Amino acid sequence: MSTQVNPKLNRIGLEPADYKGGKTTLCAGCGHNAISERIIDACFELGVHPQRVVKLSGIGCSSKSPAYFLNRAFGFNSVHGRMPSVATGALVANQTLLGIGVSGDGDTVSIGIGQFIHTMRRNLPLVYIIEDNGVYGLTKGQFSATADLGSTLKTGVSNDLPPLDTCALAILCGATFVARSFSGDKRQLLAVLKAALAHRGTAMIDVISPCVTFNDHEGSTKSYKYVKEHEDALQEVDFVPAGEEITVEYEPGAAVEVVLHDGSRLLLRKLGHDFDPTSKAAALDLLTRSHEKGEVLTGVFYVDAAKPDFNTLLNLVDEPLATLPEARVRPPQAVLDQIMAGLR
Amino acid sequence: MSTQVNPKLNRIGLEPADYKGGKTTLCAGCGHNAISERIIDACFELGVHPQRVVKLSGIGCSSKSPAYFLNRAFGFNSVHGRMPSVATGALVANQTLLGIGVSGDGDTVSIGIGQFIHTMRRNLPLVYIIEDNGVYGLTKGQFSATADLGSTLKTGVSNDLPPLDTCALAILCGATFVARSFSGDKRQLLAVLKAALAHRGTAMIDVISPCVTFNDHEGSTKSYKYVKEHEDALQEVDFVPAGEEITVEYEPGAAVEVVLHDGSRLLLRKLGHDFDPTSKAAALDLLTRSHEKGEVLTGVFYVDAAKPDFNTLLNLVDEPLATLPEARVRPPQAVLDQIMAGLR
Amino acid sequence: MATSELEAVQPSLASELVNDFSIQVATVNGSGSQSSNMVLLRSIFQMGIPVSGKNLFPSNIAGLPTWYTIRASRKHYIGRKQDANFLVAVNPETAREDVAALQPGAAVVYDQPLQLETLRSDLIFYPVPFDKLVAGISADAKLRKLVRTMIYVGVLAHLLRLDLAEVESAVRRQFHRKPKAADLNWAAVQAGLEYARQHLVKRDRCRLERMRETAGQIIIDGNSAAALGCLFAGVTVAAWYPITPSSSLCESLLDLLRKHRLDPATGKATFAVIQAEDELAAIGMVIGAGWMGARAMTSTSGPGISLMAEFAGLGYYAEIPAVIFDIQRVGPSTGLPTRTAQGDLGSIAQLSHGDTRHVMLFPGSVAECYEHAIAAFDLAEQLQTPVFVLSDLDLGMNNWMSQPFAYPSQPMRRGKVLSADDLQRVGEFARYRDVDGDGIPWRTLPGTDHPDAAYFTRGSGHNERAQYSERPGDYAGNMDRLRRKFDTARALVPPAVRERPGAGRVGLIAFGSSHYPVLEALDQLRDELGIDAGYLRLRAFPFGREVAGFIESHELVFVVEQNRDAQMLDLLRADLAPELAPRLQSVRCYDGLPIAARAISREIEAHLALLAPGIIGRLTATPA
Amino acid sequence: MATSELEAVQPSLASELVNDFSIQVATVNGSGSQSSNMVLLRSIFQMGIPVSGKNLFPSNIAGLPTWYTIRASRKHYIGRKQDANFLVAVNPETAREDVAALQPGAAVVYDQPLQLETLRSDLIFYPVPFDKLVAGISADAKLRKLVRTMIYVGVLAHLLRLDLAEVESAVRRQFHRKPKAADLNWAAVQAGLEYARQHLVKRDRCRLERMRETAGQIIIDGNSAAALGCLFAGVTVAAWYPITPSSSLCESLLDLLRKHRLDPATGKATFAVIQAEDELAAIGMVIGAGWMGARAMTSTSGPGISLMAEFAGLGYYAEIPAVIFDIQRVGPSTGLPTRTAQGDLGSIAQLSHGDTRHVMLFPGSVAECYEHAIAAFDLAEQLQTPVFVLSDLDLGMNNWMSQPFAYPSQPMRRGKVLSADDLQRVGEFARYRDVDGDGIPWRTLPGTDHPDAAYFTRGSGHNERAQYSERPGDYAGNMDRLRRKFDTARALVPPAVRERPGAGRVGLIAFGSSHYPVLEALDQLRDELGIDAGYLRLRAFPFGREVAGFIESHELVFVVEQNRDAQMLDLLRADLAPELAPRLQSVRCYDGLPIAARAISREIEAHLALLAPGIIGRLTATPA
Ligand SMILES: Cc1ncc(C[n+]2csc(CCOP(=O)(O)OP(=O)(O)O)c2C)c(N)n1
Ligand SMILES: Cc1ncc(C[n+]2csc(CCOP(=O)(O)OP(=O)(O)O)c2C)c(N)n1
Ligand code: SF4
Ligand code: SF4
Ligand SMILES: [Mg+2]
Ligand SMILES: [Mg+2]
Repeated sequence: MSTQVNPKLNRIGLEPADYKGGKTTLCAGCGHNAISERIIDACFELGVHPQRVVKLSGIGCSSKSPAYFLNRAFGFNSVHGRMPSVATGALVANQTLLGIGVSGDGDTVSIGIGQFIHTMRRNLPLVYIIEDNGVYGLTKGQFSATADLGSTLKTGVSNDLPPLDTCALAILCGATFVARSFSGDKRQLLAVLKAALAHRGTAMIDVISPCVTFNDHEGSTKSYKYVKEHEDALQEVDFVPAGEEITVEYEPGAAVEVVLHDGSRLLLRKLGHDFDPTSKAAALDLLTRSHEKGEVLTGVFYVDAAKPDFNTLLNLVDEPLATLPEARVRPPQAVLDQIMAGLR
Repeated sequence: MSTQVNPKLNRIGLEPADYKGGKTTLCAGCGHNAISERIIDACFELGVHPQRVVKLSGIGCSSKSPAYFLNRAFGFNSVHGRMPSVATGALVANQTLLGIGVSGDGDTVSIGIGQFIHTMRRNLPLVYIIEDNGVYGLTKGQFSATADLGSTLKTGVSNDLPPLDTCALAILCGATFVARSFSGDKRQLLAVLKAALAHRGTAMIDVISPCVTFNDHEGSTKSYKYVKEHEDALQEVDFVPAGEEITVEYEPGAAVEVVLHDGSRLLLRKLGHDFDPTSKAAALDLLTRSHEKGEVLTGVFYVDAAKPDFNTLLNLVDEPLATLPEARVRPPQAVLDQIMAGLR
Repeated sequence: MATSELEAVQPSLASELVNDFSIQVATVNGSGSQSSNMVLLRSIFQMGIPVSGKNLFPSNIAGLPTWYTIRASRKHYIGRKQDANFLVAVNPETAREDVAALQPGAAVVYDQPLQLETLRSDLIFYPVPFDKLVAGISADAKLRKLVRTMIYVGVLAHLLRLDLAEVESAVRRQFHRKPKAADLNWAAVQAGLEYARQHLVKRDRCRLERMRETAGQIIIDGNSAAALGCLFAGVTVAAWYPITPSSSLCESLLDLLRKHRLDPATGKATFAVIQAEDELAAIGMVIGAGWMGARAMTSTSGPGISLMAEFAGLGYYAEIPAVIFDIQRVGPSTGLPTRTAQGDLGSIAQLSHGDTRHVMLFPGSVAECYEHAIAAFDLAEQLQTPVFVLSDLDLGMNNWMSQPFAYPSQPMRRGKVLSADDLQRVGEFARYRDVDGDGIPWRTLPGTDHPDAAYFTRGSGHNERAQYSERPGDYAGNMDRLRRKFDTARALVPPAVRERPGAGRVGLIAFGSSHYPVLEALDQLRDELGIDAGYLRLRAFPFGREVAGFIESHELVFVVEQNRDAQMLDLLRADLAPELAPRLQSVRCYDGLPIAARAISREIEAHLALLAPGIIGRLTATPA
Repeated sequence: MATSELEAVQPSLASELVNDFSIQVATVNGSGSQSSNMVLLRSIFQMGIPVSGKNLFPSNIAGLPTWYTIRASRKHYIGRKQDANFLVAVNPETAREDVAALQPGAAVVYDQPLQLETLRSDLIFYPVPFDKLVAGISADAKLRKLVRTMIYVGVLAHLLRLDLAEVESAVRRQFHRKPKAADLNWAAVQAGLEYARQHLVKRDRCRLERMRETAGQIIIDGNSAAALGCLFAGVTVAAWYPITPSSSLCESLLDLLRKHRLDPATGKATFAVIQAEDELAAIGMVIGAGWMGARAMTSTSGPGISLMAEFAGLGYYAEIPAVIFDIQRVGPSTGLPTRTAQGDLGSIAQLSHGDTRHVMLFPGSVAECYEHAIAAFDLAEQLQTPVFVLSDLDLGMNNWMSQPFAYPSQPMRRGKVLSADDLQRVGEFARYRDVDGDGIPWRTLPGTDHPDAAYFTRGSGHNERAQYSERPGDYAGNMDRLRRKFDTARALVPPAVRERPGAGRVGLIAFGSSHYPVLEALDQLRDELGIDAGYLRLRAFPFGREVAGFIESHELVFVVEQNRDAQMLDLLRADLAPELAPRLQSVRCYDGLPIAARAISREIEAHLALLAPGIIGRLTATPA
């Protein structure tokens, strides 16, 4: 037997192919495909066990993407706008699994905003990714509620309602890890995803993900070109797995370090902005003001690694509820007898 | 014929009785009853024509209250959490009417948060009142999503999820008049209601309105006692109808004056806080911080009297769509002929 | 004034109503009369007399008219009785109307200042000075208000010959956590009793006498019973949104779980109960949990059912176990939230767009609320589909006598689940393949530690391997299998029960809370018309073969239900051989009150009267 | 290899298929072939030949297999034909499968490098070097890609004898806003044509020949037709949420309104179109607007219908006009979003909990999409209730020939609305009183300037004066009136149409997009089996009296529908005298493809084969 270490194997001995998904049916160049790739990279590099992952989604081009990564994970493509509730039931029923929820801006911000908000409030342990292109891709390009004021459709029609900011909403409502990234920014997105996977609680990542077919033209504020030109990265984001050394050197005060639940660390090196990612008020302020300036601010806006997640609040036993044996879920006859006696 | 002016008649010659509603079936002492009374007062004092008002609601004790004011207005007690959409359809169909929407914290913040948010975003011309008691009164006292962390039920059960702040949400999402008041604060509530009625756009007022039956005990943060003890009024609110003089004198800088759509003015005399009610960021900041301090901040948090309302965006004709005559809504035969010719 | 009226007022002892009458307490909600009524009910029950209690309350919290009806019936008739023999009129607002509604000869206990005695001369009036009597109980006005209604318990105890020891024990039981309150209430009962002894001359015909008919039995409401069922079914995830009349199901479940399902070693919970933000979220959570392999449930009423439509379709098509209790109230829309109906079965049978079919259970008693709850979890997992349990306000929120519930005799049936070992052994896994020919495929649970375990669940078209597919054949094949699965359900659901054999060609079909009134109506038909009708009680949809069998063996079958549109009859028509359809006749009641035996028998009688007498003879004769 | 095969490949001219064949274009969505197919369709249409086009596309945006079928039929058979006579195979991914599916003798135009000619010897192959041909058209690769599919138009033009003038005019019409694009596309057509002329020897049997059957007719899809109906119905508020296959209805409505409904004086809109955040909001807005007196509509598909359930019940019970288009697709759940079905009628008939009944219209052609849209607004206001128009993907998204639509002959019927003057005159107003005995009460509109005009609308129990009521009599009385109102609807909705008189005792009932295939199937039954069946086309629910009449006059009635569960048959069974039920037999098709005539006639034939020959004779004989 050879003891040679295959450089292509990760921490748990799997190769990249073990993380791949089905062949995408999305348009060539769609931002969503790039996000799937980053999810694959992040899971491979972190050595996440694909069978310990559940991937859930709603309906939309974005919501199809769970079929295009991690074939060995269980997937659930549910109904439009309701992924959060399905994820809640699933992850409460088996809290030992890692949940990745994928949604679109239509799926989350239009039809699904109610479930989104309540999931943030519960701080459900879930990586919640919005693949945000400002339109309903799958129904052929109508504006969604994240479309910016004045952004135009290919037909020239201009959006006259203000966008809803998912990050500000998530922070306001109780999510404990809130970030925005860009499908075209490989490095940042990968680091943010890794940190999100290590976080315990709701990690909400709004990823600007251009729709090449319906929203990548001049006049759109969600096109590759526009986002590249207007992206304002708040920080340089680095993720350092538990037990690993921090290799990059920072001047004191130049970076914020957040220790995550599993001991890994999130390093946020400041770029221009002086910003404290543990203050809700500061994050809301920053987001509101950057909006007014028309910038696409990316980075990690808020982290609270200490707040108990939903399953902790529920005081669940350690084992998955789903598969507790009968002896632990059906009280003995004596209990029934006693209850009956009390009703006589 | 006597020309004597009846002091009991208002601007349009109606007496208070013309504004009364049916007999309440709510509990004696319920905060919601006090709010109904203030709505009656405000409409009477402003000389609102009761037949020009439509009052809409969802389901709950709070949502019953439209039956208890303004009998001469058309009322619509719709389904749970969906008043906003019904109001949208109604007020778009007849924009000449004045819309008052009444909802509860369960109705708006639990089941109805999605419609709430999108209505704020549209800036629908509507006075949106949340009668907020932190519980579902009508279903016998379960926590709603505005219940504060650690607030307890009569049974002793404590709430372990953070509250959602309707005012912060409304501001974030696009409402143009956002205030919080207290059913026990007659003077402030009346002034805020009058200003809201004069505002054009969504005027969202969260009124803390204790539920005497299920949430008025020690340990509740929505009890009369708690709110009285913790209320922190941001300003003294005054409403000056169009054409009337401002009688109170303020030192320069001590008050903010906002001119509303119909020329009436909202006067906000500062109390302690130095605060600009035209800045979203400032309002969000103030709300977030006051929350952290456990105070019940009341007052007008945000006003934007200039932003176009939804009906303006829709570019509607002046007359109600609902009753446009056939000649204006059914194009002539020639139009059909021309279309048919194009399809040959 | 003629003698006939005198007769009515002073009935002969010969026509005494022993253990066979009903008392209606007309009061105001939020006034504390609930405790007094429970004491009355319990006292009768403890005297061994079959009894039932029904609360007719308004959809608000306090201050509106409420009626509580207690029926004692030596014949075990525990359905609603249309006319009260005894009125306790303590609500000034409705007192005059309440009195006007009585049949001649009925008795009225009332608050003296109301002067109801002036209203009619054909009733028996028992004035009681409530305020004066309660004044002696406590100096504290608040306390006086709380115990005021106990006065009538004492008055009735005297008039109806309640066993005082039972009354006291019922009072002490009611306030077992607050001995001081118990004392005060008992004092109020005694004050009423004393007053009655001294000032009231019994002139009514109602009397209670000890029996042995309730020994060993329990009193419980259907929602608590269903909650018990969930507990013993091993539920692990419950997600719900409050709504009348279903809230108490999940609320009592939460209480039970907190008491009986904390891990003894760690104090941690073997369950999660989530108050969702609405019904869409509640059912979504249940679907998520069921997919994960948990026994998951929700409970709601009509409006919630409507909101669950989209997810119900997903559950059906993606084949995910879920248990949904619908405690039916009067629709459409908000309807009458505190009134009872059986009005949701039609929409639930095909809840959601497209070709969906749902399994429904119809508990007919509190015991079945318990049993069907357990059965529902088994069925949901065996069939991998949402299972709806249709109770109603009458069953769910009222108190009913019952034999104690039996401990489950079978282990939990968790359906076709493949473990990692199974996968290793069978070598191949196709999530939606009909391996066994019963339409039920095998599934794996997320987290199963095998590289082939995972599959992709979706509400869109899929092939046997759970892969996305738009192929016509894949789609139609899958739909056909789902139909087969639904057919399989026929044999798995609780079969209809032949409650009465009958001795003629007239049959009666009913379900749910109509059961007890039907039993009484059958006696009326037999005693008054000489018709000994057979009676089949449906317990589930889809229908088992026994249903067609019953109809085949009767020429005329009345389908009794509590809705306007004959919803069950429509389901039967759609399911039966069309030749049988003409035999079915509809008997409906839909005014929000629990169906009464008299309404059933009267309508059947009216129907029979339309038939030629010859036919009736033939119908009632024993079949060859 | 036998001669029979040679025969197939070289058919005699005697068996030429003139104006009676179908072409299937197998391509990839997003590749621009839509324009090419429209040019083909239009060219045939302009040659006076009855033609239809059906697009079979996947539920994604670009890059997946798509099939477009064009059928020319001198006999006006414009339903789907099961087998293609002509395949245009330009999608490498499916080419082999597509070829395998052909019947012997069919022809294949294909991209030469695919080498399909090696696959079978019983087909006619026409290889075309697409890339080479398109290379000559433009130097710009992007442009070449855009016009590539026009090559096959040219090839077919030659092979099928398309009139070149018509082809050019169709090309120019297609690109009338971009003359340069038109030139380029026309060049591609010519390149294909030239190539075919020089290199392809015609061996197939298909040929087109000018007719005069389409003169004056139009081509339109059902959704655009319905949008036109809304426009001319005077719609003022539309609220919608995108969903396939319904989106194009509101999208084209918005276009029409922008063009034709801006006030000429002010440029302001006499309409509001709102893209709602979801379907719950969309229907809520419609209900709000309808309450206000506006003509309001929404449009959706299955999942949206499920989400509208709660509001649908409110609309029914509070009696609010609303028009809801359901462009049906394949369910349950997400199902097959781009495939067609008639699968929602069962759930819509009683959409929402409680006793609800909804009015449904079933347009059977694009002309009826237009007409029923207008009728729906009239009915909704006349009946004060939600009216559902059930179209489907086949009707809604495909292009159909039609006679031009007629301008409404009647003014808008706005139902029973009391103005301030009316109120003054009648003196009394009770919102829910059955003044006229037809179950339809009078209403006032918010804003009516009269002190008695206002009333309170609610989904909870109410009396005639719209006051809150829990009284059993008020509730039941109101429900009975609603039932009467529903009965009134029977006479107001579009009656069923006796499309074929028939000459025997076999009848056929169908509706919606099954209509054209049924016409063709009837011919097949007549020509092949000698059965001249009567045909009744349903256009609405509730059913008019004529439906029972039709069934009464036939002994065997086949109910044709595009769903698994025989949903229409169930509605008929529930509605008819039960004695008629045994006459109904179900013919269903539910694989997502538009129903084909052959599937209908074959199933009827199979059914008849089970009957004794004697019976068949009797059934097909003319009734006495
Ligand atoms: C209840 C319901 N309504 C509408 C639809 C149609 N629909 C499918 S995807 C989609 C929008 C998707 O937009 P988004 O979430 O932004 O995803 P994208 O395609 O842009 O990635 C809609 C409206 C549906 N499937 N279900
Ligand atoms: C769809 C639906 N779900 C649940 C209910 C039951 N329900 C009636 S009122 C209510 C909550 C009311 O709470 P809130 O809006 O805070 O009003 P309050 O009674 O406290 O004034 C609920 C859950 C309902 N009517 N409809
Ligand atoms: S339509 Fe847009 S969102 Fe959908 S797959 Fe194509 S590029 Fe992506
Ligand atoms: S229960 Fe509470 S909210 Fe309802 S009426 Fe009574 S006091 Fe008011
Ligand atoms: Mg999108
Ligand atoms: Mg509340």
